[in-house]
Amino acid sequence: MTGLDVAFAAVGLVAAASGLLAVTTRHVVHAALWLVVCLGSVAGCYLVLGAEFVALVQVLVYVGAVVVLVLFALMLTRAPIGPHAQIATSRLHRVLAAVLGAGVTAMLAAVLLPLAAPVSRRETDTTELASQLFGTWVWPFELLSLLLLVALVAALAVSRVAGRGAREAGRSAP
Amino acid sequence: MTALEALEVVLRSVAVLAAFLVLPLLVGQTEHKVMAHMQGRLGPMYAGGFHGWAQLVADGVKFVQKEDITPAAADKGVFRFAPAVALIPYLVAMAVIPLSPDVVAADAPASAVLVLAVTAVGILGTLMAGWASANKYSLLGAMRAAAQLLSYELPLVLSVASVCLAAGSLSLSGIAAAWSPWWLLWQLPGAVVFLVAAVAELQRPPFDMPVADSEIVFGAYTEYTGLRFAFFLLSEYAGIVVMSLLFAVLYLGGWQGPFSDQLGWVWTMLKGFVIAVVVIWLRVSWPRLREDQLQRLAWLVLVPLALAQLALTGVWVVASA
Amino acid sequence: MTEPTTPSTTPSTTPEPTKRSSGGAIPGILKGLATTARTLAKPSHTAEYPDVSPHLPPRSRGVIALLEENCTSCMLCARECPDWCIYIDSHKETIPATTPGGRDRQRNVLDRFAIDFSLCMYCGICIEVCPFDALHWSPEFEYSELDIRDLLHEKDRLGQWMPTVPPPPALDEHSAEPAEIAATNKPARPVRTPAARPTRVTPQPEAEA
Amino acid sequence: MSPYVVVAAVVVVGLLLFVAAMGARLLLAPSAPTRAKLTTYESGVDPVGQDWAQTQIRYFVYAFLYVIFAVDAVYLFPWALVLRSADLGAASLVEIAVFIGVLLVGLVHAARRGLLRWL
Amino acid sequence: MIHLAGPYLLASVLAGLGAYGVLARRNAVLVLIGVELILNAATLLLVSVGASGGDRWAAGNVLTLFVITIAAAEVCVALAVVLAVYRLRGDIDLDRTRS
Repeated sequence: MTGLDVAFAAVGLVAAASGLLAVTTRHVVHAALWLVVCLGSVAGCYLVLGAEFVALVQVLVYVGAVVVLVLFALMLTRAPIGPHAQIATSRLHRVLAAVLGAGVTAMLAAVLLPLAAPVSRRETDTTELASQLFGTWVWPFELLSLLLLVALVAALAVSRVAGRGAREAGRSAP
Repeated sequence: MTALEALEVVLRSVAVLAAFLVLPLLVGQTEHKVMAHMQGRLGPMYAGGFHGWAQLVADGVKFVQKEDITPAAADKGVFRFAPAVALIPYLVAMAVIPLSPDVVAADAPASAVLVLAVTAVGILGTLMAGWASANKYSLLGAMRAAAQLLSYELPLVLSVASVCLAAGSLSLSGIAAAWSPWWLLWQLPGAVVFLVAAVAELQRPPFDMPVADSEIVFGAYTEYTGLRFAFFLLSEYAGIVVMSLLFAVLYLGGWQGPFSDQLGWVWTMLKGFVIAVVVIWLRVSWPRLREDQLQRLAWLVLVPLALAQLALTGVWVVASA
Repeated sequence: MTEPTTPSTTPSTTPEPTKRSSGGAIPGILKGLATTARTLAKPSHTAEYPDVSPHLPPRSRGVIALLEENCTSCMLCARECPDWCIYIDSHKETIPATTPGGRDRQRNVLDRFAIDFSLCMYCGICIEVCPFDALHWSPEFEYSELDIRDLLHEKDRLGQWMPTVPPPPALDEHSAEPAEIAATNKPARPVRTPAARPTRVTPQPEAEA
Repeated sequence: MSPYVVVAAVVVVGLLLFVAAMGARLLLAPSAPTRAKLTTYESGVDPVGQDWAQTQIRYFVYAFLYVIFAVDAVYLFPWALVLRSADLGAASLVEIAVFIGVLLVGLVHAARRGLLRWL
Repeated sequence: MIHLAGPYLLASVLAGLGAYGVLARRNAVLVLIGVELILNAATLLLVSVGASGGDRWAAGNVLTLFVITIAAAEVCVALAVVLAVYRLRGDIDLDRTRS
């Protein structure tokens, strides 16, 4: 066990525990907040693994933007304070889901763990990342901009339709 | 990690904590006084004797002794923890801002991105507070705050990116080291965008719709009392300190000035203080914007301006390289 | 500059800028900054009250003082008071006749005159209606109490404020003489001695009849 | 030693500050809750209904715009590191210009469809 | 030196938790949270491969950035749809939406 192993174990435990709470809690907003903790500690894992820039992007984009968006959505779609029974499926369904989830974990671990070995950690320099990004990976990178544009236009169009639908529904209601 | 290294880490983080507890009070007292004189008043004159210098200390003592109320309808855990979420991001930001090449708690290689990332997390504190209070005003305030902080985070990121381009570095110390007086002109649009976005990010007037007292009581902080409320206030003033120092480092060259070898940190603090006074000045001078004006300003003025600055910087750097 | 402390009301970005004389957003913004900066450079208007006693304008309404000698317990003030904050108790006292065979006189003696300043709204109606100038405005204002019940002040306390009542302002130059002075300046009526009124006793039987 | 060790320590110190302050409050502040004190504050009148109210969907449009543009802005930072390199500088300028240009189409689209206007 | 068993184990746990979240939740936004967990398991694997060396094109980190970008786009569209469903129906219960 090196210092890095200890550090990873600490952040990793936080990530796993908060991930578990995020998928099991009955408070809707708490789920999103536990997701914040989980994603933040995954960013910590990236730091331990030497990927500084990716870790910061994880915090900036995931915690700062995506989770805020999720919280926003929850608050706009009635997120009551207190436990909310309606978000979970029936007990049988949950047991099945747990078995499946455990199966996924077991399968992945069975495949991955034999491959694991102690390695000397290589810190990814952001400059190196940048030159690869703008050199080798430039075409996927440009395609991403198209993807983002499509996503933005689609999201705007859908929410506009929704807004119009709601307005019409409001008008027809007495 | 040896014991010596551990001691160094402890000392550094305690130093950050000390700065975090002292500098916001300085800014707050400056605000008391500058705002008062700009309105033809004197401001606090009693606490501590000389011109009420200990007013904020006295306020702190008062806040500790106030009853802490958690409303019955609130989500207790989230409600109680929200102030810490609002506070800690600024503490982290303060840790990575260099006062001089040597005076910095944690000289991270990508500290400019780190500061932006942690300030983006600060939104969560407000959202948590607003949602967990179970109060209409709080929820509305939280919505406004989140929408505003999201909209202004983008110009902030873009203008910082422009400075990073100009310096060719992601570290704040690297940026300040690469600074030259020519930037004052070259990066001026970016600087203006940064200042406006920073004031909006701090929810300070004229961008204080999330806490607009005449509309929604005190926004997300309506239900807070005592020390938890004080923590939100502290995080606001810590935010001013962080944004002012950041402006000083990014656009005013940080420690660059006469005798920068010995007095570098004084220069950074002095420049940051001037910016903090400007932020206070804006608060005193201008009325509050409307919510829709705020969003239009962000998306139709600041973002295009920041992108134009970015284009200018990129083209200039490539052309001069 | 007519309003030194009011910031410019031109918002930085009006969506449809109503063209005003300030000439657009940027000059308006700068004007607001300039106004506050100018005020900063000027001395402040704050009166440091407990250290420096405030300059009170004439006819300040601080507290209501009672000149007990003038009060006849006529109750006019108590009845006119909009919020019934004046309490008056009195009893009748008989003054024995000063002259032999004279009639006993009666007069009202003031037992209690109290104003509840927690109710008083400082309208001054009691002072206006008092026919004998027993009530006066005093500029004294430092009479706060820790308990609201202690604001009910009795006549001795009300009387203590009497010395702080300023003299009435001087009259205008060509105004008519005040009634009191005119009365005193009138030539005295011829003094009638008791001897000159021999019929003093005679009407009595008539009255009884 | 990585600077991020200090950053982590600062986070811990922040949490400690919060805990210590709450401890001080526990010792110093009075606690006398009453039912009226614990009700939701609605400017002095009795609270009406729940805290939740339908909020304008317009806020959400800004959130979409931000998320899309934030992930785009993230790529500007690595760009800053290669802009001065001889072989990638000019090429990366063009690449980023295309990248942001495509996204700007989205912003212009939103502005033209009136999604950035409220009134 | 770092042993890769930790990252690999964490990635499999996150993926399993995400799968459970996707399957066991009826609220659409909470299903999205499960998806995010699975995506994070994937990026964690990419980063740990990147950290192990021999990554000539910095693929571990670059692909992680790409996955984060795609995830943001995905969340945007998904939440827009969720909101639209909510506006039209008054709830975001997936069981009812399916029927």
